[in-house]
Amino acid sequence: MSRIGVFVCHCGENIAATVDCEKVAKTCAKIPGVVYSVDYKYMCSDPGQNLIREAIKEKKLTGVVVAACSPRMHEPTFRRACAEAGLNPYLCEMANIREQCSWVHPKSKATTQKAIDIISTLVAKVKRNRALFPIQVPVTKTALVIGGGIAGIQAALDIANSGHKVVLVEREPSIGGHMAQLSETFPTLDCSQCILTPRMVEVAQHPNITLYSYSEVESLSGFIGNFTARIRKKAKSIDEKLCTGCGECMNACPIKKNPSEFNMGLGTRPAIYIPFPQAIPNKPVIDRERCTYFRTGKCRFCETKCPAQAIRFDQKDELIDIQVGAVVVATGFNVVGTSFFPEYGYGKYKDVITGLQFERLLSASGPTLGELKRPSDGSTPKKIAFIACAGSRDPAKGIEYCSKICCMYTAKHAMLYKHKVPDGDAYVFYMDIRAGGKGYDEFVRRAIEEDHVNYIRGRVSRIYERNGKLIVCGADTLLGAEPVEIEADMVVLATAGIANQGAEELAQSLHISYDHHQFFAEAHPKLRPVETNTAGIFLAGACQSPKDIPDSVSQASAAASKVSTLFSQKELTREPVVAVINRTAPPVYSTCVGCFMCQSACPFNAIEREEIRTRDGKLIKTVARVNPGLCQGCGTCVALCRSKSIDLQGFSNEQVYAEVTELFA
Amino acid sequence: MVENVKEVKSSSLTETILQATSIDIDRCYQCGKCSAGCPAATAMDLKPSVLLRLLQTKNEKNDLKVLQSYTIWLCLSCHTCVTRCPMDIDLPTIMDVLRRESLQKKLVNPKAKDIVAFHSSFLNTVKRLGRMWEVGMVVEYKLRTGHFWQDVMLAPSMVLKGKLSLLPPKRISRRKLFSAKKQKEAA
Amino acid sequence: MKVGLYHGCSLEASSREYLESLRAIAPALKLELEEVQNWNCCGASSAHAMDHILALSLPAETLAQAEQQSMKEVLVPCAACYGRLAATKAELAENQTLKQQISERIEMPYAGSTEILTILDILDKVLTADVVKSFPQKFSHKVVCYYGCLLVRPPKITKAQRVEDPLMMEDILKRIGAQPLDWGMKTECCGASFSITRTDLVGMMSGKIIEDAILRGAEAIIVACPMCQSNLDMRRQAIEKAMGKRYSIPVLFITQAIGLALGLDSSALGLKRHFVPVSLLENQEAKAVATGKSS
Amino acid sequence: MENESFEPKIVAFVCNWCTYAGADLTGTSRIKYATNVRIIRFPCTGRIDYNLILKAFERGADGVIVSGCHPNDCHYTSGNFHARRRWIVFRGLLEYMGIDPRRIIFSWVSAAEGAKWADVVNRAVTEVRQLGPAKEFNEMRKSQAFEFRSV
Repeated sequence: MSRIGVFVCHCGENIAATVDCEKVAKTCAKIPGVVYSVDYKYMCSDPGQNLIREAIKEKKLTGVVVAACSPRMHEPTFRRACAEAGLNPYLCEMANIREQCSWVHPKSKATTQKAIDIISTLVAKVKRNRALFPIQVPVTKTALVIGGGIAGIQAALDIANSGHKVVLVEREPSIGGHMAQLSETFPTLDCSQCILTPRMVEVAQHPNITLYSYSEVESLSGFIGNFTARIRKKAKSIDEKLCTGCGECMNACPIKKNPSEFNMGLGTRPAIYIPFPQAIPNKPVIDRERCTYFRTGKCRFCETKCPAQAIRFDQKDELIDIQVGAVVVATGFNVVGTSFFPEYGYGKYKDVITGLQFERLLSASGPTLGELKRPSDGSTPKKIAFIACAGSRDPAKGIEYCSKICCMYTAKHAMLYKHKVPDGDAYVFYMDIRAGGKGYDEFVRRAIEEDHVNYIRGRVSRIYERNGKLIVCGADTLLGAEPVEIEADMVVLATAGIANQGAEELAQSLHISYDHHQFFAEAHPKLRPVETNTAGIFLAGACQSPKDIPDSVSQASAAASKVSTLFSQKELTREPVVAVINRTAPPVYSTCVGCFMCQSACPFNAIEREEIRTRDGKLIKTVARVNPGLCQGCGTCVALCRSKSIDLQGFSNEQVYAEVTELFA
Repeated sequence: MVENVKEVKSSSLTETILQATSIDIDRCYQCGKCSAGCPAATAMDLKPSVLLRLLQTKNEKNDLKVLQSYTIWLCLSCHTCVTRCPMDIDLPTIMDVLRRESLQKKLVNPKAKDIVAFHSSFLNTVKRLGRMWEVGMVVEYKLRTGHFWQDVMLAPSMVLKGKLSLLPPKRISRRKLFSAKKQKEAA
Repeated sequence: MKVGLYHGCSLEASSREYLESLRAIAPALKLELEEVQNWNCCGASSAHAMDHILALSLPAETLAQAEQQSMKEVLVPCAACYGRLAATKAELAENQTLKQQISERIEMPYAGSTEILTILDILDKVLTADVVKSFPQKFSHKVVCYYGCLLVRPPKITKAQRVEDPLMMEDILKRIGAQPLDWGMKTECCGASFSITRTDLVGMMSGKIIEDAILRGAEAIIVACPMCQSNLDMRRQAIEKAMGKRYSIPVLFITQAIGLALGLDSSALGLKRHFVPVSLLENQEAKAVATGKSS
Repeated sequence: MENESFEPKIVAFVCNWCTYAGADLTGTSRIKYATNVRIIRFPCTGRIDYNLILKAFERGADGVIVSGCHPNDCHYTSGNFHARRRWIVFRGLLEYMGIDPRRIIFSWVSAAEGAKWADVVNRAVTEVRQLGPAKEFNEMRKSQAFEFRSV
């Protein structure tokens, strides 16, 4: 006979404001099998948990239902409390009467009734719960870091420095990411490359780090502690062991006028190239789409010039499988093209550029060697306009969210412009200045007060070209929205930060969640900001949402510490929510008829064949068997099984049918 | 059972607009792009974004300012604002509602009386003839406004160039289309 | 190609050269135009400012009439009429109650089945390479294409692909040998309905447009809207007053430009009706005169 | 059309990773929706045995919502595809049995779509309210002395 305890939490006013908790507790006391029912202000507090522990002992409870917040929030808390009182933790269930009841309905009888209904279904379920025991699995103490920007570099170095092996995979020919493209960084104006390149070198030289550049993660299988990653090493068309990085091949290449990705199309590079001088690894790759040999079958100039004879035209992509215990995803962001902003003429007018292009124009390693020249005629812009929110906060045509970094980098751009062209005029068109952060607001004020950048509050309606000038039509909303027209020499658009290309596909192959902007989703927006919903996979940097450098670095270190915590354990315990095949006494052995529909449906290859034999080895029957180490507990096999011989622990047929039946009792 | 999330003071103009067009003025975040691009903005007493801000206050005095403004009559319905508006707020349609409200409540800005006279003369001509007849309309407009000498120099050359026809077009009355308006005015 | 035609009021009066030129070029383009019978004014630009139901009823009646003549497509050369008809069709398609109400008001069934075409839609279809081959000459002038508002905006109704920088007119004009220039005022508003009430504003707004056209070295401004044409052409006095300059650049309907390529004479195209003399036509050497030298 | 005051009973079978989390987000965002729905949590839509839907109707549900991760976003890779495939077959069976398939609302709600969950519920309530109380199953049972067994 079940002896169930029901514990109704007020959550301060969060539940009690719309649900009559006292009435709920009283009503639930009458449910058959419930021997104890009580309400309390904060069930998750220590006295609240004590209430549960005491009741388990005194009332000899065989099951507990805590009616409070979402199980995604506090299930571990209450299960631990039960375990402390000697009750198997899997005999505790949570009734979600906050997120899915009190917060979404007004104060009413219907809301209270709904809370009672939710609890009674879980009472029905918990009566049929069985004691379960966590599963132990080993941990592979190697981490996979995807993405070699500042976040990936930081995460890789932190993990490697704590003594674990790291495999760092970077899609581009060099690590460094967007930070390598920046000129100077806010709010201190230190040179981006000067602070980044030492870290890049450290990655290359670290004994614990294996770097796969020009490579991508194709797939990931397995589970926390035991992943298998397949990495595609794209053909670089050179033998890395022989190549010395002397650069003779690049000089020899006749196809030099390819737009440089690193310079955002403002400079050129040969078809065999190193993206930038400080690249890591500092060895070239052949861009097969641009290379004359790959296009026409003739040329091979680079091969003749290579003193190390390292050119390999016949090289093929290589697939490598590696075993890892944890994954840090740090694939970064991209800036949006402004083709959906035709009124700003990006793409039509050469002197309308993006913020990232402006970084390259300012950078000492950029196409103009740090001299500020307009792309159209090479002259120095005497009047420049910066447009914030070009694409961000625009649900109609762009993206609805705030890209977070633009206010700061726009202030930096305007400031750097004034430093390069002291007699020039800089205008910033903005909607709001969002400069929360240490020293950030002071930085913006400095741009306005010391460098006399003209900030105009109002969005620009359009830009057109006239007599070599760009006419910027804006309005000053602080002056009654009076129209403002600026004849600028150059316009810089603070384009929106968006998810990197391929983010959605990557999320799908890693089985992690992402939002509708293709940014990867954290497990909890506040309390688990670097974890994903998939155990063992962590996030760092702007792949989660647009972020500046300090935020990316802190998140990367946080993710690295999560990985180190994971690797500090000898074995991992896993939730025992796994499928099992029923076994009965001979002569039936199991109701499983061996159709193996389950095997073909299982996404994790967790279903094996088991041969039941007599003592002298004669085969009686072949049935399915679930490998609990591989089973992830989705239950697809359960719904599919024709003879109902397979069941899912924690969500058994008996349990879920009882829930449905109870709901309409 | 589903709660109405949006609560607007029922008497405010914002509510009138919401009811008539389902455009939610509160979506405007005052970026000023409409004012920046409006070809008539320089002549307006309230720039378009300021007008929206006044409506957002849901304040009677501000509603009055809006209905008495010259702006609502200066909107050319060129649709530049809504084409570029990041929040997709259909200002020309809002202006249509405001003009009708202003007329109904007899709050038309004195500077706009010519424009209202033009619209009335235009619609009267269409009502009588079903089609436009410039001469008829302009005569009525001049009678309404007293601008007898305006464009007098233009008229003879227009006639010469065959651009003005002194006789009205074949009459095809469209009075029935106007009936509702009449009823409304009578009420 | 046979197509319905609703030309509206302006094309019978102040912009009759638009209709004349359209009719003049139609045979060469194998375009058969069947007029909508018993049509009425579309209500632009006053009805929507004063009375919502009226603003829908006027275009709906014309569209219902076209349906009665079983027209699948109707050409609306006037951009203002096009704007009203298309907006009405879109609004009634979304709101069945309103559709019913309007249908009762106009005492005619209204289905909303007629396709509404602009002059650019039609020209794009009929002005094929084959057709152009037979043209006696080329319209080889540097021009700017002026779209104004209603051919492109609001994009939800016009379905314009490049609302800020449309190229349909340029594409058509290139076929007859013109050299369309890029410029900054393609879709700025000319002041449209203020022609009579705020002539000063029209002078300023249209002035900016003309000024930019001259700056780019255009010999003519090509339009497809009677309101734009009359503001830019007839209101030249107000424009010159506003800008403090004199301009002699002519403003042609796109149909007139095609007519010139067809070698049609100026009276057939109604060029004589313009206030600013169209000096491009007979005399190719006279080009310079048109390019904004003060006269 | 049944009267407006009819309050349909609706049960929602949702997956733990997407829709359950999405419904939590609806709460965290304080978006309001109809109280008629009761959520039952499953690890994955792939786990949902469609006999459960019949069970729900047998016990008196007026409508059923089945909701999980968007295609390709399944936490378990492909559970939602199995659910969808089964649903296509099951739908035919329902029609054969005389149960209006509009009583079952199949949707994808991700962990980020709090507002969408409220919308799915509200729409389901409105639609099922229009369909009126579900009597089909019990009438069929009475006429054919049929009892649905599952466990």
